[in-house]
Amino acid sequence: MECLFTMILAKYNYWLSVILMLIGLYAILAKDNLVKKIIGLNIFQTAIFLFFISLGAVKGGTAPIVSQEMISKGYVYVNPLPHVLILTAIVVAVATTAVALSLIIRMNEEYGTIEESEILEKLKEPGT
Amino acid sequence: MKEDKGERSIVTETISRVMIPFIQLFSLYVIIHGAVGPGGGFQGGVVFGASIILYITAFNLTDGRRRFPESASIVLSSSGLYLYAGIGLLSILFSAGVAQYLNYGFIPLSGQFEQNRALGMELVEIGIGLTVMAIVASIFFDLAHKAEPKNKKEETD
Amino acid sequence: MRGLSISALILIGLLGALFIYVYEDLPAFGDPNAPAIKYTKLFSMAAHDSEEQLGQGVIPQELISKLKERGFPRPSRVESDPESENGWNVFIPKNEFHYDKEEKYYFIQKKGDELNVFRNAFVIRWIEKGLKETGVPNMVTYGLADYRSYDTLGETTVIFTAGISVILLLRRRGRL
Amino acid sequence: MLPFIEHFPVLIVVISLLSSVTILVVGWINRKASYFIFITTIVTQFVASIFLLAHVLTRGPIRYWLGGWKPPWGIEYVVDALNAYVLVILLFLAFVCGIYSKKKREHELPQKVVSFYSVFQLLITGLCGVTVTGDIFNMYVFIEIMSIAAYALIGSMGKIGKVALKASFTYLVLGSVGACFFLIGIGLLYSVTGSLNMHDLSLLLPPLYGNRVVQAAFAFFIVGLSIKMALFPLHTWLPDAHAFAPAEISAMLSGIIIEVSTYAFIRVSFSVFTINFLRLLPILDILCWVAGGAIIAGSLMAITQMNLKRMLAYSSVANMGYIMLAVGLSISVTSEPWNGLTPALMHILNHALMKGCLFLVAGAFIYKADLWLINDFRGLGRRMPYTCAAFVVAAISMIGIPPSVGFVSKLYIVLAAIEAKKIVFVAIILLSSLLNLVYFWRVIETMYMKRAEGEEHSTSTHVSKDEAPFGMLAPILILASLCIIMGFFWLAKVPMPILNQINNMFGLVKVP
Repeated sequence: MECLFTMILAKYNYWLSVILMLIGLYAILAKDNLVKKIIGLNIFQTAIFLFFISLGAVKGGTAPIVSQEMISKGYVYVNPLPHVLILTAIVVAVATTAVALSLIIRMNEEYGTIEESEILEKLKEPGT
Repeated sequence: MKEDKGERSIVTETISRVMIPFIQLFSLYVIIHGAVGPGGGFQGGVVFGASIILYITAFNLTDGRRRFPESASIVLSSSGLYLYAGIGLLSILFSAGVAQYLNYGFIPLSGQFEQNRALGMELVEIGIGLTVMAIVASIFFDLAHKAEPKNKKEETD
Repeated sequence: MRGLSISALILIGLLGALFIYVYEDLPAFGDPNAPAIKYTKLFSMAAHDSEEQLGQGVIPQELISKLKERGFPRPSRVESDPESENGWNVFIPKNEFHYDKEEKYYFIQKKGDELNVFRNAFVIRWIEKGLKETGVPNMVTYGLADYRSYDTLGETTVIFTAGISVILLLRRRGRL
Repeated sequence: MLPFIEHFPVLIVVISLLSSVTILVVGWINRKASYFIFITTIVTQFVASIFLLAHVLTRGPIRYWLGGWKPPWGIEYVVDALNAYVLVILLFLAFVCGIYSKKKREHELPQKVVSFYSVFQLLITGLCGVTVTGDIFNMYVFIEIMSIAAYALIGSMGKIGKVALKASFTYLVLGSVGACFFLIGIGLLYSVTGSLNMHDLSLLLPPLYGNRVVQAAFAFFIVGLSIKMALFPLHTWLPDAHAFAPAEISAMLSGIIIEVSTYAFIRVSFSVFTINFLRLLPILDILCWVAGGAIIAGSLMAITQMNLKRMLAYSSVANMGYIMLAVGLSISVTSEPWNGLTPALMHILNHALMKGCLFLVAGAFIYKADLWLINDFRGLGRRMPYTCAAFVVAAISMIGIPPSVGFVSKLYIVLAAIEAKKIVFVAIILLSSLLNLVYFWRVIETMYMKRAEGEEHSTSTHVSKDEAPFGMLAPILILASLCIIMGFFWLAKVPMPILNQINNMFGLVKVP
């Protein structure tokens, strides 16, 4: 049992991001409110970002800014590549959220609601 | 928008008036300082955009539009992208097709190759900052502008 | 609605099962020897002759042929790694513009009777030579704006696309 | 040092990007200029892509190191026969849709021309970027550019925007989840190899094929891209999105966007995970069965639709099934000329031509008379003779009557299935052709055999012609005639050197 516990603890970062990912995915699929869906999508994306960042972690690592002082003290740098990738991915997430919110605003104008079930009902009524 | 002008809060207006120049200065610092410390074009641009958003929330949309008109957002966002993509093209032009796209070292900004790279990166960061700042503000203007009348209609309903 | 949440739960269960399946082979958190930060193992070969050759700074023929078979670039020079015992850095010639030198590419380590051949992760060069090559001390900045600057151009385009998309969707007035 | 043509891959993307910015700035001053900038750029790109294809075929692939950094340290652009082929198809269809869109935009959305063309140009930027890149994270970034532009364009319609908004939102959520899966796949691969370059990954991966992380990464790539390309169980976003988008965007969506996702799938599974990995696990066999399901389900759903564009959208689901079936059969078929990826790539081009033509025709009906439902098409064959003739040509091509393009690709897929000893799929394709006949015949019958309501009893044979304007008719006729002409080209095996080169590249030829 103890063995299992330490085994899980060795990669706790991974479990945290997986749990967040699943929460986000559940919100995307099961929530009725469109804004909540987008919040779920954001949680999902953030979980992936955390996963990437934790890939780049090094035990005892310091911030990836070159300085002679740090090297002379014997520090190692964390991996800068995931940070670079995630800066890009964050922008993508922001852009997706912006477009999604503007679509929701348009839908609120057209249908008068942002609940998905009500929108589907309204779609069934007139001949589309 | 006219109703908004009636309910002005002196406290928020004054504080935001005081704060906004510092926020903008800080954002410029973040962009320029990106080379040697934490920071960079995107972060600085978002901070600058946030200062515009603060202005709109403290005052109102029409005042914000007056300070940051539509033409400004278009010119700034496009000039940022022109700067970035143009620097890439310049490296091809200055090296007469020898260097690849975005190879800043070949743009004669200073004497040294490495120095050119550093300066090219600085320009690119400024380009990112311009685009992000203008687009963040523009997105906020559009989202806020459409949301407001609808809320009023719902309230009257 | 209930059917939807049940199917969502099933899907999430499947995904969770996939993650549990993956768990075992994932590198541990903060491991300084993880493939992402240090090196990836390519193959291992018998130590007996090759070790002497490596000690003398000669590249063993077996190494060259095995690397060629896998499609990797040909090594040019070998020297013993100052930081670890029984470790050798193998260099390849580098033919980028302006940086016309050689590049640390493979790493060989003796373990028992075998020599393990690794390929260095590409971040190693970023960390070691970034300041010299780009003149900027912040690794994330030079990674973002120089080594992978094209991704950043894409990123700027993404946010620009979002801005114009919001204008297209929401703006009723104006000239755009 | 570098021949100038080696700059073309990046210039195609960057010119497109700069042009979309320019459209915005110039359109701010003069709205009409935006269209001309748009069409000029596309023509330039198209010409450049043809030069690129010729160069790649004669001189071999181009490897271009962006920023001067050699991979794996920097980003690399790789253009080989596969990229160049897809690039030419996509820019051609974009050009045709661009010509078509002029009249349509002026009619439907006059006040938003500038931002529409700007986003359209960004969509093309994204598509080109996905196509030419050789770096897996760069591919993700450009997939997102293309998707965000597509979400906005689907939702951009003014009048019928109601359904399109919902469809666009569904597409956005599912597409983002798909892209996120792609990102997880990249993360998992990066965690075990420490590399992002496709060529480099393909060299590093072989000893890790047994690694669970690599297998899971492949699963994430497959699922993520399947959502993007609307493979059967994950197609739910497609019908509404394709049906209620503006006509030229529907044509782009059906003809190109899902095809580029398919290209990404082929690139990831054959270039990053080589065929040695695909032979290890029964992935492609499963894919064949999924694709078979897609063909049947798509065709059956298409029969039940009353709305022409929805019917065509479901037909797209079935056609993605054809392409994926051909991809699934590719590793077990070696005898020429239907070996390897040939049928799949052939159908990518053919589907772009046929479905592009059909969607443009549907758009012309909507433009002229606001006709959406098939039952309203009575007497249309006389009112719009050329448009309806083009529809018939594309429809018989979809059904697969010789010598149209649809016939050739179906024939090749059937021959490949026979060689792979999977006779079930032959039956599925024949059944699906029959179903195609049913639902297209319904439309053709309504157009030609039934008279319009007003003239049911009138005896006069004279019907006033009300043809679509020339700017819309010309693209439709070009695509329709290409549906036949390309059929002859395929039968004469003119484009075969391109496809053979692709098969050689992936090792999909008979080992002597």
